[in-house]
Amino acid sequence: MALMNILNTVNHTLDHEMERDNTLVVYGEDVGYEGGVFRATVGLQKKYGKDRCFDSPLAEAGIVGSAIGMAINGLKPVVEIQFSGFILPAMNQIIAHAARMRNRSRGRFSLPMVIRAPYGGGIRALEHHSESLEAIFAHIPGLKVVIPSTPYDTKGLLLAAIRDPDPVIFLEPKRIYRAFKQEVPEEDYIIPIGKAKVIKEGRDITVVTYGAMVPQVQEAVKQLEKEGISVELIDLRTISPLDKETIIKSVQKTGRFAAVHEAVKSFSVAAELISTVNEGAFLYLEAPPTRITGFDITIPLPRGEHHFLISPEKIIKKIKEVVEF
Amino acid sequence: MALMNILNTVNHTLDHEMERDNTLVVYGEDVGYEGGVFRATVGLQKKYGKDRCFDSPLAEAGIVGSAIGMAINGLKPVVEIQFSGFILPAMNQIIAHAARMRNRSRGRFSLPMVIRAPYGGGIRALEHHSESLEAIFAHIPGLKVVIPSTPYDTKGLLLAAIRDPDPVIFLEPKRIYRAFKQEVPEEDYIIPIGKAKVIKEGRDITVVTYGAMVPQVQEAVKQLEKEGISVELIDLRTISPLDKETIIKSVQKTGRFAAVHEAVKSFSVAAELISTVNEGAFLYLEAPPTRITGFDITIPLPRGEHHFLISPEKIIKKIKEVVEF
Amino acid sequence: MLIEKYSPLEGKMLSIMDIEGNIVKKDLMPQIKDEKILELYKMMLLTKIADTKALQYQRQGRMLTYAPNRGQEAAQLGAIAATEERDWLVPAFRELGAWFYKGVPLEQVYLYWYGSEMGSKFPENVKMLPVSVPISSQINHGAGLAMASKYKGEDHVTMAFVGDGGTSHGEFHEGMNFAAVFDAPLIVIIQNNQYAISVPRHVQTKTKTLAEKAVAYGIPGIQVDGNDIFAMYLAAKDAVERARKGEGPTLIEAVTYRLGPHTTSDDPSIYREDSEVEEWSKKDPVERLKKYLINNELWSEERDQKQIEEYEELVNATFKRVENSGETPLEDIFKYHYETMTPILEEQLKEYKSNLEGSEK
Amino acid sequence: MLIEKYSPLEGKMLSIMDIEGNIVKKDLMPQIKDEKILELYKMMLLTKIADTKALQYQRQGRMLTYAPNRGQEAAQLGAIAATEERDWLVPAFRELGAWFYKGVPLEQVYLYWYGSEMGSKFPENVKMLPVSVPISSQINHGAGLAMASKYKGEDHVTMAFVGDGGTSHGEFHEGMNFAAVFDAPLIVIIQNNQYAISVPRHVQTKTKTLAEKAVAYGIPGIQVDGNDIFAMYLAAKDAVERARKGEGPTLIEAVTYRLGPHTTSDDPSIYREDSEVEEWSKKDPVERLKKYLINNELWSEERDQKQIEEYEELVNATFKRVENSGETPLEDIFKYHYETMTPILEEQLKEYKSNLEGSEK
Ligand SMILES: Cc1ncc(C[n+]2csc(CCOP(=O)(O)OP(=O)(O)O)c2C)c(N)n1
Ligand SMILES: Cc1ncc(C[n+]2csc(CCOP(=O)(O)OP(=O)(O)O)c2C)c(N)n1
Ligand SMILES: [Mg+2]
Ligand SMILES: [Mg+2]
Repeated sequence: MALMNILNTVNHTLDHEMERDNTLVVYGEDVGYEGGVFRATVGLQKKYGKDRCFDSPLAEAGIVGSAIGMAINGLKPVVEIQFSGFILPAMNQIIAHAARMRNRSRGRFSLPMVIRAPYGGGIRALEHHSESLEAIFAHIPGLKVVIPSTPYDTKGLLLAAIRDPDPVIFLEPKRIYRAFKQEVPEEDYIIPIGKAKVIKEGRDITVVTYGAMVPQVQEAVKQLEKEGISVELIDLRTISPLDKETIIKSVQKTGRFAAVHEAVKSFSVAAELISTVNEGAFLYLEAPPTRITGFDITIPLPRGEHHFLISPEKIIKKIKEVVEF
Repeated sequence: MALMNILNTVNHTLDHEMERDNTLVVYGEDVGYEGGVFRATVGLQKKYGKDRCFDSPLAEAGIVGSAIGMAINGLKPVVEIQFSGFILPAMNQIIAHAARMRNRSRGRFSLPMVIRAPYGGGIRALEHHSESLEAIFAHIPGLKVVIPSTPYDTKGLLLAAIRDPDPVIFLEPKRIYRAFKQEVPEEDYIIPIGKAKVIKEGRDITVVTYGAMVPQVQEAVKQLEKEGISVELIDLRTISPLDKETIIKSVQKTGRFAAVHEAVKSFSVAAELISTVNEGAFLYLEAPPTRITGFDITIPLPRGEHHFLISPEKIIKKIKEVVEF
Repeated sequence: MLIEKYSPLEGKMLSIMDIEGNIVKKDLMPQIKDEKILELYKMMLLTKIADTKALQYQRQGRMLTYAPNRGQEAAQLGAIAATEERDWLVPAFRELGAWFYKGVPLEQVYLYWYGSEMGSKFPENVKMLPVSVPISSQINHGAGLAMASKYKGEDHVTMAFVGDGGTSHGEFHEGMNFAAVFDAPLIVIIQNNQYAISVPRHVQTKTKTLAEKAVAYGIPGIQVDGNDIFAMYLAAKDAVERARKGEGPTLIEAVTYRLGPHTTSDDPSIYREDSEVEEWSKKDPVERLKKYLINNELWSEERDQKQIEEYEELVNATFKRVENSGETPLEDIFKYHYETMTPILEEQLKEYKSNLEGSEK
Repeated sequence: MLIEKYSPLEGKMLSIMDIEGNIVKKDLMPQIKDEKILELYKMMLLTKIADTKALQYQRQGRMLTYAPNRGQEAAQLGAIAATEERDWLVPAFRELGAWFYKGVPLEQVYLYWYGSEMGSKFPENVKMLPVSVPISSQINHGAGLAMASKYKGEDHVTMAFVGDGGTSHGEFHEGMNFAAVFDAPLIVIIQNNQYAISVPRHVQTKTKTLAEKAVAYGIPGIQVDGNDIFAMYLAAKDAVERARKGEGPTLIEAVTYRLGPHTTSDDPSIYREDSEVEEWSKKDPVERLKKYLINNELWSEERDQKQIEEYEELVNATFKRVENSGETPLEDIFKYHYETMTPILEEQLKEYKSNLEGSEK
């Protein structure tokens, strides 16, 4: 056991698995010699050599496309996209190929590969460094989309992603990369992809969130509990495939629902969650399910970002509206 | 007035506007000399010259990216992506730039440009020729997403898109490109972007659809009316920005709701519609709103495509379930 | 190395055999056993017949769609013949000859164009990726395959195909550069068949050749008469040897011509002159190799005729099987998205099945 | 044309002035009025000071982030000085000198790095696009701008910048090829500053130069000593003339060095040696031009000192204004997504405003 933040845990987990499995290769822009702009891969090139952890040319389609070729030819590539905004040039490889190779070849070629990318805002960054694009990937059949919210989960989910025979988009909540530490076991453990976690049981409302929003919501929930509102809080952990069962069961109990994420409101993960709740718990609903999300705008540059980001206060207010409906 | 199908109307409308506005340029792969693989631009090069209608190299980011530059420098490019599946290599240009140039430059640079692409299945095509990706574009602030369903609407909406000062993704329902003809006026008319059309008023359920699904749903509605079920049928026309008002007003009247589209079910346009209905008409809902959509799979190749496509029978069955709930 | 002597920047193009089947560059004639030449010729013939038939079937409304190879057989077979079974083939979508050489059964080829995913599930020993419809994206896969071979210490090479149009795409650039930077054992064959659908080669790019694009990656590039199977073989052999020795990738431009339409939905008469097609017909690679074989008494018109008949029967019989192979089973469209079907997919499949049963009652 | 005489394939690099400020290639020395040289020098100085100050502010926790230009001033100013006001500038993100030349106010530059969109709303007469963060995607915009100028029959050219790392990207390839195919009046300046963040130039690509990548587009490419403002000016002037005459695009590689970190979040000591930085410091383009000016009695140490002080004051005063300019107004984050705000955005803005009012009570 060691105390680690999410970023350390990414590094520890890659190290752990590279040690165990020499088909694992790690690469991307600045990933090798320097160890990544966030230092998520620091030390790996030194320990495992330039063949297993290396810098790539500046070309995201090249990174993802070559990983597809490697995965077919016996390796397990874990590639880094420096910021999730820069995944866009690789969309063709991800959507047209990574998501489809197994189906296209009727099961002959599977792609055990992971695309890691730090996502989300709140770090006062330049344009294209704060994107939350999870809804796009979740819409695409054949992909899995995983977002951890704690160091402990990061290890279990990243190991699951690496060992998954199918491609996983692993979005890391960079806003909380270093926000807090947790005991992370040295040993091997898996947190299954596709299962949400009930962080806290409650009676009055089900709140579903994930990633960097988890601590914000936890903060809000603490406050709400003080005011006598009992929240069932669920961390999705996996955006796709969605753990409908856990969500629906919860709403059948609480009768109320809110989804919280930083990404824009429309055509979003929250929209999917509300539809899922409608399909599975319509008769239990006592108030309109609500979305606590970003506005339908490009995330502002730092001097306006506070208008966009979701504070515990905003969450509290909206949740109260649902509970008091 | 002339009888035209959707494809003829695209051609006619481009011709109409090129005549009127000599800043309009039309290009893309095979768009110039040959007039496009669907012949949507046939005759335009001959009539307006190689400067105004031309073949581009095979490079989608180049097509969209150069259109952005042209739009900034005083032209109105209308570019064609041969099939919507091939828009993926241009995602970076569309999402990172086209959608953001106005906001990035605080209104200095606007992008009066249109990206046309035939979308959807049902034409027994090879892989990547049947994609429905509208939900992705609709999720991106700064874009408009328009899908016509009739020749008449095609002219009015395409003229609106071309004259819009902001970038419009114009998805053409290729399955019904030649399915039927309509009288299309010679004169100039606009159908406003952002307004849905109530095709038919009804009492029992609101059904929202768009594009190539419109005729399928109309077929279903005819049948349902015979059985005494009165459907209010809405053609979205614009996916984003969504005409919430029309939808909500309708559901407040009917109390029931179904969304029909060919794209996959999860994280989809239908999910957004259901959330919108929840937000605006929750207390009116008498049954769970339902999604009549594609499965969460890659659209199958032709020998399995019939499993995927949405038939009037499927629509009828699902609508009855909602009405009889 | 031969390749270094044929700089496209100096306007050189490799060719060995003239259109009459005469070996005009005797010193360059590669050492290929007569049996192998015959085998290659037969594959060209099979390719030609499978091609011609597919077009016919499509015209009869029996085949879904098809992208013909006529005229490009030597480019495909000459290149691939320089590889071994252990090597990877990364297709674009128009390399039927190469697929046959790799061992893809004709039945699967037809299944693919008939519209079935099963057409892309090749036998385990066929080291070939499925067709890549998004132009040029396969070059990055080729780079990755080759990088993995190198990583594993295997001497396997990867041969990837792309068209002239494909060279304009960003994915071509990124894949070439990746392969070059990592000295990956990748050979990229550009089938320059003069058109990308209707767009002629000179609209695609301003360069005199496509081979010279290799300069941008710091690797050798060579332009080859793509209708001359011996020249294609020689250049590819050289490139394969370089790759196996760890010297990195090579770019080969095969100058050839698509005698048929782009696909069955295309009407080439819109964008090209009959006279051009006629000119290129004279360079038909199948005819050319046949002449060589007959000149060298390795083959005869009678054997040719018999072989053609044999193949025609084979092709017809194969297509009949494909025509009768039924539709895609419902489960199949769900079950290959993930190793284990997700609960959501299971639910959707179940619901659909129960509806089907409902409607059958 | 000069450019044709300097083929990067023959290992040639254009340089005119040595590191002591002596004109060693007198025959090539471009005709630039002394006043213009002085003006350019002052801009280099302002660039250097604005740069150095920005780093300081950031270290003091007052500036958000910043991408320094130190060492690259000649590459930027030499190139842009060959253009006119009517020409377009397409930046990557590290061309401060060029932005100044185009007329971007320092205040806006600082606003941008301070984290405000207003930093990208340049005055109407400044024909420059906002910074393009997604590497190389701006080359396609440059192609489009240039194509439009040509379409309109204007003799305006477009100059676009990109980094060494950017040449690996697919968008670079597509943009270069578009410009070439359409003979668009585009000049692309590669600022080869030896690194893409931590990744050295030789890991980016196997070619000896970046200029030779022009071969892949059938256009001229030239490698230039990027720390020699006269060489940069000469090459750019040639390229601009070609473009204006309708002869199409040119690729210019400026061989230079980023003396500072990649951005303020970067620690270059991880990936490069001090000795390397020292070597390149000797080639400092600002020092070099200063020596030239002093050698030619156009400038003096005293004037230099005074100018520096003047600029330091200006820069400090400007930054103070930026620091005190307040936060982005709420409306602004909503109102620039479309010409007319959509009903959904209006609703969201209204709701947010009423919440704000609520919480203020
Ligand atoms: C990314 C992408 N854009 C567009 C298409 C549509 N398309 C299919 S084939 C083709 C032309 C390809 O030309 P070329 O590379 O020369 O290959 P050829 O067909 O001549 O063999 C095009 C544009 C596609 N398949 N992929
Ligand atoms: C498409 C894309 N991928 C990754 C990044 C992150 N990034 C910012 S600058 C940079 C390196 C750029 O190197 P170079 O082109 O040499 O320009 P320089 O910074 O040296 O001026 C990277 C990888 C980005 N901005 N855009
Ligand atoms: Mg071709
Ligand atoms: Mg650089």
